[in-house]
Amino acid sequence: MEALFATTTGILAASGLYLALRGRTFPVVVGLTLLSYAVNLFLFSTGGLTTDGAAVISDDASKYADPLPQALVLTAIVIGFAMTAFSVILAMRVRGDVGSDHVNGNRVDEPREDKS
Amino acid sequence: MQHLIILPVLLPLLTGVALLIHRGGALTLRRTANVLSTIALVVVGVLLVAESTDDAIRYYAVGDWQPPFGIILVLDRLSALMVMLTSVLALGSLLYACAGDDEQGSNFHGLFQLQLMGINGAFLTGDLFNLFVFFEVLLIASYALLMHGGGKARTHAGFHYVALNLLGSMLFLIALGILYGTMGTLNMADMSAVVTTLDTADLGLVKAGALLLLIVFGLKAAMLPLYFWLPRAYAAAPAPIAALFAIMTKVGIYSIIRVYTLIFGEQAGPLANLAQPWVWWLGLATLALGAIGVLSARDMRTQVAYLILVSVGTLLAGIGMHSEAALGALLYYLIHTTLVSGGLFLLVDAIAQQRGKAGARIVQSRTLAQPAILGLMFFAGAIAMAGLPPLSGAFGKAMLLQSATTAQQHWLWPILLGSGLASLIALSRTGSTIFWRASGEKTGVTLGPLRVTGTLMLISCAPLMVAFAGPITAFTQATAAQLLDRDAYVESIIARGDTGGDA
Amino acid sequence: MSLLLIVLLPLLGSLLPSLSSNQRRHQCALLTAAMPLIALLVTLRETPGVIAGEVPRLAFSWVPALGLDLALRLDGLSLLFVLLILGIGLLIILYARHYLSEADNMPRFYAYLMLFMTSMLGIVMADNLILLWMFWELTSLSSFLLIGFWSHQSAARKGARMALAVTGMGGLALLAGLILIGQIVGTFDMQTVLDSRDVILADPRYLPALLLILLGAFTKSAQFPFQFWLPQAMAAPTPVSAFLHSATMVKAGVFLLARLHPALAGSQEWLYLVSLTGLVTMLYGAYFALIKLDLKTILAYSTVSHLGLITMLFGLNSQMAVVAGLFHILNHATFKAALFMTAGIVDHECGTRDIRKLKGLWRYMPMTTALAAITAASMAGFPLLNGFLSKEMMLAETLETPLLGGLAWLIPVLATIGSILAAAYSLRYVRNTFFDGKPRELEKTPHEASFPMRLPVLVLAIVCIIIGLFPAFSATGILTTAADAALTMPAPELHLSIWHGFNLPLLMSAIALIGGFMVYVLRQHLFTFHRQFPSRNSLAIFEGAVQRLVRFTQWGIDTLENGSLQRYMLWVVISALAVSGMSLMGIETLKGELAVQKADPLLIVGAAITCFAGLATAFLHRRRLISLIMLSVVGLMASLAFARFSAPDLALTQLAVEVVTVILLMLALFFLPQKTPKESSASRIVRDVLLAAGFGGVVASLNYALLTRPLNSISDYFLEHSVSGGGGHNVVNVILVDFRGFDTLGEITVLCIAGIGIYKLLNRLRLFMPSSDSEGRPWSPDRYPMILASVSQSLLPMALLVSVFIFLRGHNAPGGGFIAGLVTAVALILMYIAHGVEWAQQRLSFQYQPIAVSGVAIATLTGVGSWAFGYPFLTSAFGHFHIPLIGDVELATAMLFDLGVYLTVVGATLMILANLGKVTTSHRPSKQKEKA
Amino acid sequence: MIALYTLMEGVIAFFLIAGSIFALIGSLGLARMKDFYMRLHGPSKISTLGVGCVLLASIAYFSLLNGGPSLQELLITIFLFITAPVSAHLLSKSALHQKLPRDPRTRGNPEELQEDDDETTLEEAPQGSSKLP
Amino acid sequence: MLDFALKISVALFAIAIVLNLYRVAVGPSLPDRILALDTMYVNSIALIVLFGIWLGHRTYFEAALLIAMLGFVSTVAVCKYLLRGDIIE
Repeated sequence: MEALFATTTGILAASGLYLALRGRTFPVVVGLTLLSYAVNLFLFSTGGLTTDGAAVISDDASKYADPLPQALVLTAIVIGFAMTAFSVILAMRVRGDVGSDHVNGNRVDEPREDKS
Repeated sequence: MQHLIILPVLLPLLTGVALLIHRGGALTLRRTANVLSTIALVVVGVLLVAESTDDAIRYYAVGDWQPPFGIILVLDRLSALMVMLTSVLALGSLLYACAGDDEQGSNFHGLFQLQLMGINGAFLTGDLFNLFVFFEVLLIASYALLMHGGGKARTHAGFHYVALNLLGSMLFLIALGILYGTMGTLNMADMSAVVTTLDTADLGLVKAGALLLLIVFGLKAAMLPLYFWLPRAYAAAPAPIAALFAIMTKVGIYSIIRVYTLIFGEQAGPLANLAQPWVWWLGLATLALGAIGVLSARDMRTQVAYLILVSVGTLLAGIGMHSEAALGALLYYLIHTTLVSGGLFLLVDAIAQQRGKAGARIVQSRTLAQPAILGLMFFAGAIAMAGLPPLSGAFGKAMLLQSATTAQQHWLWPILLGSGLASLIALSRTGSTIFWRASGEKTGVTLGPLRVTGTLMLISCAPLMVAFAGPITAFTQATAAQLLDRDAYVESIIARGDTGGDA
Repeated sequence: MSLLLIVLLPLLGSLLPSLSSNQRRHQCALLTAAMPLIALLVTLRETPGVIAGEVPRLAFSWVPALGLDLALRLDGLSLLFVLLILGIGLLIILYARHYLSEADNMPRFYAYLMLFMTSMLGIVMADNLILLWMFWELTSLSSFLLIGFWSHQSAARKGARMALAVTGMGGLALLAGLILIGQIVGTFDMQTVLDSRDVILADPRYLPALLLILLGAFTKSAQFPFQFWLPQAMAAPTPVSAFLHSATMVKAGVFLLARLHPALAGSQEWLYLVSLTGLVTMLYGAYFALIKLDLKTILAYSTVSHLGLITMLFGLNSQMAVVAGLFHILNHATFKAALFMTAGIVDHECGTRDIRKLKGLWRYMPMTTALAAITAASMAGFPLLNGFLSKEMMLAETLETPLLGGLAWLIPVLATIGSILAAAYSLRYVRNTFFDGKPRELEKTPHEASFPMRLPVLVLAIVCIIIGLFPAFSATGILTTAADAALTMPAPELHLSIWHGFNLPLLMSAIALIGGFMVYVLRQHLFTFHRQFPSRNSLAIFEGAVQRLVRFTQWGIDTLENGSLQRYMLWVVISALAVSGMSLMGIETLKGELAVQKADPLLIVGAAITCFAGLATAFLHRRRLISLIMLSVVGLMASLAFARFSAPDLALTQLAVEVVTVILLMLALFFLPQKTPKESSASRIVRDVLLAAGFGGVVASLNYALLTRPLNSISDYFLEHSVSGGGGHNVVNVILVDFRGFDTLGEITVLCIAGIGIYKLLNRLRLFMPSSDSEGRPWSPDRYPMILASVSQSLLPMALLVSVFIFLRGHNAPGGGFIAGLVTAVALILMYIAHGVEWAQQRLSFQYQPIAVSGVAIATLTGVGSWAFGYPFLTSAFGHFHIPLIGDVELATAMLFDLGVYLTVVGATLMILANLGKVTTSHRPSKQKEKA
Repeated sequence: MIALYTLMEGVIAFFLIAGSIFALIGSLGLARMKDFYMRLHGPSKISTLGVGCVLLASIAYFSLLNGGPSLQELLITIFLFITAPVSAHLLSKSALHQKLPRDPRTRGNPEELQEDDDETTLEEAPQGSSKLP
Repeated sequence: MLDFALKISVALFAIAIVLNLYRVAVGPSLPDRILALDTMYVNSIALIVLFGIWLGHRTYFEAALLIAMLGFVSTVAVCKYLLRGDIIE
């Protein structure tokens, strides 16, 4: 199960990164969002995977999932949302100001492969 | 006053909130409120520094949850120093902004205060995840402020800045996950205690986390392969904001110093000082590249941005030298470079306003309206940044040069002195072009009193730091000693922290 | 104390001129002259004592960490220089008063001049190596200002920059050298350094230190091969040249040699480096002085030559040579300053300095001619003048040097040649300018300069004669004391006199004079010989070099920072991969000792779906909407995973955030291209895929390694104290609002700022508004589908009820302010979707920013409230109440805090989405225009 | 008493099985049907029914075997049954708006699709290339 | 008996979700994908409920509730996007 979970996280991270390396604003934003999903899963799993732990404190409950990573991930999710929101609006702004949605402000009508 | 430690976070937060609740409102009112609050912040900073001088390390347990369980704010010499530095820089740039830059867009003053809150929080917190949170606060605020006034260049540079920092935040979270997953704690002092008792099987993981953190901080501090966001963003930002950003790279520097002296310091066994070699070489490279950039700059803003890069390289190299003397020297240099480069950003903007359409570009243009005062300030700022006597830059560099061991001298001396020479040549070219090659009648624009005050306040720190070099260096040396004595730090936080207090 | 006065008075003097205006020039000059005058008097008061052998000193500790003290001394050496600087300085002030034209800003000039004088005095009186270095660099800076004083001339600007670059470089080298010396000796205190010669010479760091220091000295005093900046500095006003190049700036280099002579001299390295450099420079300068055509340039090269002479003397490891060197410093200062001033007068009265145009000026300015003749004769080493004495001493010394061993005879020969050339160019200077026919094509008819302008020259000429006639009486005392300071052992017995009887030096002087005459007569052959060399303008060369350097750096920076975000990200990713991969290699087994739990089929299916959706998001990214849908599948799966691994709060949050994100992205997508054009090259795609795969691999292996390792963390504490300390059964929520409430405070601040920042971004945003969807179909006519409108309206109360429910339950069951806020926000957004902005605006007629901000305010004030009870920020207090149907509810300060969270979330989310909606709506009418 | 429990268990189990089968059929229809208009039927009707059954089962389970009744399941059910038709309606609207091709066997011939019945065929997805706005 | 039934239905729902995913992936048209996504939401609700029955407590029902609500909202949003392009107007 751990291997399965780890693989999933890895694949999500990889896809997110691939998108983040694209040349247009929108895919970059989507990719960073995807990456943040992956990272959240990662961070969550650092407390270990508890399959049937109780969510709330109760006397009959035997084992609990590590609550601290959950709290951290919650914070991370919210911050990630704020950042995504800002960056996507910024992407609109780029389109509005620069006239193209290329991350480097290249014009649309000249699709050039910028060297890197 | 037990709550003093948290004031640098709460004061700006409350002021910012108060300023943001209503979008409209009288401008003068907002300005006065903002300035007053910033002045109060300066006072708090001074008090904190005064309090920290007795070498006791105090902490403030937020929510009365004792470390390592709750979040704590730690006051030692370094954090106090950084907080005060921030407030002074902020005051200068704020005064400048109040001359009109704040009207370019909405909500300037509130965001400004929240930016300060983020920076101060990052300096004060003793909890690694909380550091992440405050990083995000200061980042999002900086995004918003960078966009202040809008414009094509800003939008463009802004997207790069945002995207890169988002990636950085992801890496930060991964590193946090690794460190928590291996050490099971988030309090830095506690980590520093836990790291000594690590199981050898986990060492590799912890190392990965630690080095990832280095990447993150390096990105913030603009270390060599990660600095790319800096020149454009700083050159594009509105002058007061760019001036305030002078502290942003220092946040990265601060974090590197804190984490790699406290958590992965001498005591860390196999992980001891694992970052310093990297920082040393990358710092030297950054220094060299910054010098090249200064020579290559086509306009003044970019030039100052690269000067900041030079100072970052110097600081990183100083960290890499990893000795008490070097640490003390680089702290002195840090104060100097933050304030003066901030002042230069303001000055350059003021000059650009008086040069008609030439703006900040380093080309022949019309005569300035106030050549005397601007020239004087530019001369002083340039000397200080190039590291020539009799101003503060020279002292910092000389101390760094002295503190280098023989092995380090071979690398540090030529590069540091060479970068100084490069800055000297570049700045003399800029100066003679702007003040001497000017021709044609003057533009009507002149510098308002607020702008003069703000700029002068920051630039004049260079001579002041020379006049009071004795006490300041004494303080920084003591700070360095305190930093390297991590046992005292851990003692004063964990020893009392064993019993978790209830609310 | 008086020492401090000597340094500080001129500094004060640099401020005074700015008080007076450019109009009242007399007052300005007087104000300026006052300070150095007082300083001179102070010095003279000290003089007897110093000559008697005592060394007044004072020291304040300044920067212990740097080893820098504010320490001054006034020994013989300093005294000699102080007198020169102040004396000649005063004459210069007088001279400049009448030299400068109305156009020149006199206060500024005097301010610079005084600043320079201060730094010069600082150098010669510094009693601490670092202090000396500070004043050293200060001379470079102030001379930069002086040379560039006529900033409208390109030559002045370039000359100033060049001088600054060269001397600045030397200064930096000097710093390194001095620090080395300081580290060898262990202190920067001058006296200690001077006394510890043996330690220094024995140390392996001696040679590098020596080289660095000599680099500093040679650049400053224009020694070969750094001589090129000095002639270019002639672009400065003549008073500046007269001051800088006779008594001060260039003398700083030789002063340093004299000052450190006790500490550094005596080694073979010193002998060869210094004396040979000096010799070469002497010949080089003399030769070009004979060739050049501009009066000031001639004098400049002669200065270079004489400095070479002095340097050579300091290089020869002999006591007497040092004395001779000091003596020549004194003499050279006097006659060279005078000569420069005569050149200035000629320039001032004739409007040109071109020696080809100037002839027979004696008719017009006999007085000046006489003075020029005397001083030039002194420069040529004519008997009965001071130049003669020191030159003869020099020749005498060259005869005794062991230098070059068997070829030692070469030295005196070369020295004699140097003197021959000196005599020749002196003769040329005088004859071609003042005699030899009538002047041609002068702008104005020259006439005698005003008396105050000639006065300084007169004074100096008299000094030349006095020293020349009565050396023993006038110079011995000061020279001996100076030599004492510059030598380790007391100076040798010194009898200066005109007549030592017939001896070899006398013969050599005679040869020099006669030979000089011959060379002058035959100079045309020399010129023809010289013409076959291409003429090089060092200024152009230097500028060109700098230009090339700048262009090169620009090329480098532009290629490195090509403005491509992909490359920047690439670097970040690569570095991250490098460090983490490197560390992972250090681990022998990835798997920890924890037993692996077995995966049930449901999980496998879930994982498969997630991976598939993730990959699909990446590979369908060119069709953006589809990629978006895939993203939401991933989000859904992630939240299911959280639910599966017993983290209900996360499941809820993830779900809500995911939906809001998707809506937001769709809103934005409407204004962006619907498709990504295919523009990445195959190679680029391969590269990125590989990178991404590597990154994923690293993340996966890290994750696996962590999952299979045991962890004892601090969170047991939270489980224990959640109910007792935090008063809530939902540990996660208690952590959020209580244990780590500070994080949450920061988090909602971030959210709030994001909302405000987005508001800033949207303001005055010009949007591309498509009038048809990506297939070119016009949009469907009905804006608000009726069924949707009615149903959603009926759903609203239910949704709000749910959110309240979740909010109240939050502390003890999954839920809490954040999720509740998102639910409310989504429900309201549904209203916007179904009914449009106008409708919603009418019913929800409140601003969102205040809501969001007040949320943060409430949260903060809740925290501050606990101060009232003497607790730290955010300390919570609580009590339990039972509410039917909802259950046991905890009313606590934490609840208030959670309310703040709730408000912030609602406010910020709506601020983002609704503002975006408003923007689009406001743009609708202008759509046709934008299409056109 | 035991009997009641076993009986209830049986009922719950029945609901569960039935529900899941319904849902499966619905999704099967979604996957297998020829054109959008046919596919729409499966999920919008049958899947909802299936989930409804499961919710009934859970209501029964929790109210009888495990503590008192609660309002979540009820809310969920209400939500589902209100929203499913709406989303189906909107989907079909958008489908008609996009003039999705329809299989000849699909009954009814709405005017939205009449004019260009023959242009688009099943093969090409309505996500062709187009100029950027 | 109950456990057995639970297992069966979980399996069936899992298959159903896989089928939905297939439709999401292949399309062909956007409405198809959206419809499939919507169905996926619905089925996952059922899954969560089953999970709750299996665990024997209601902790996760809020999640199901939210899926029901938010799934609907997002479906509506996408449809609005297809119809009008501008979701909030």
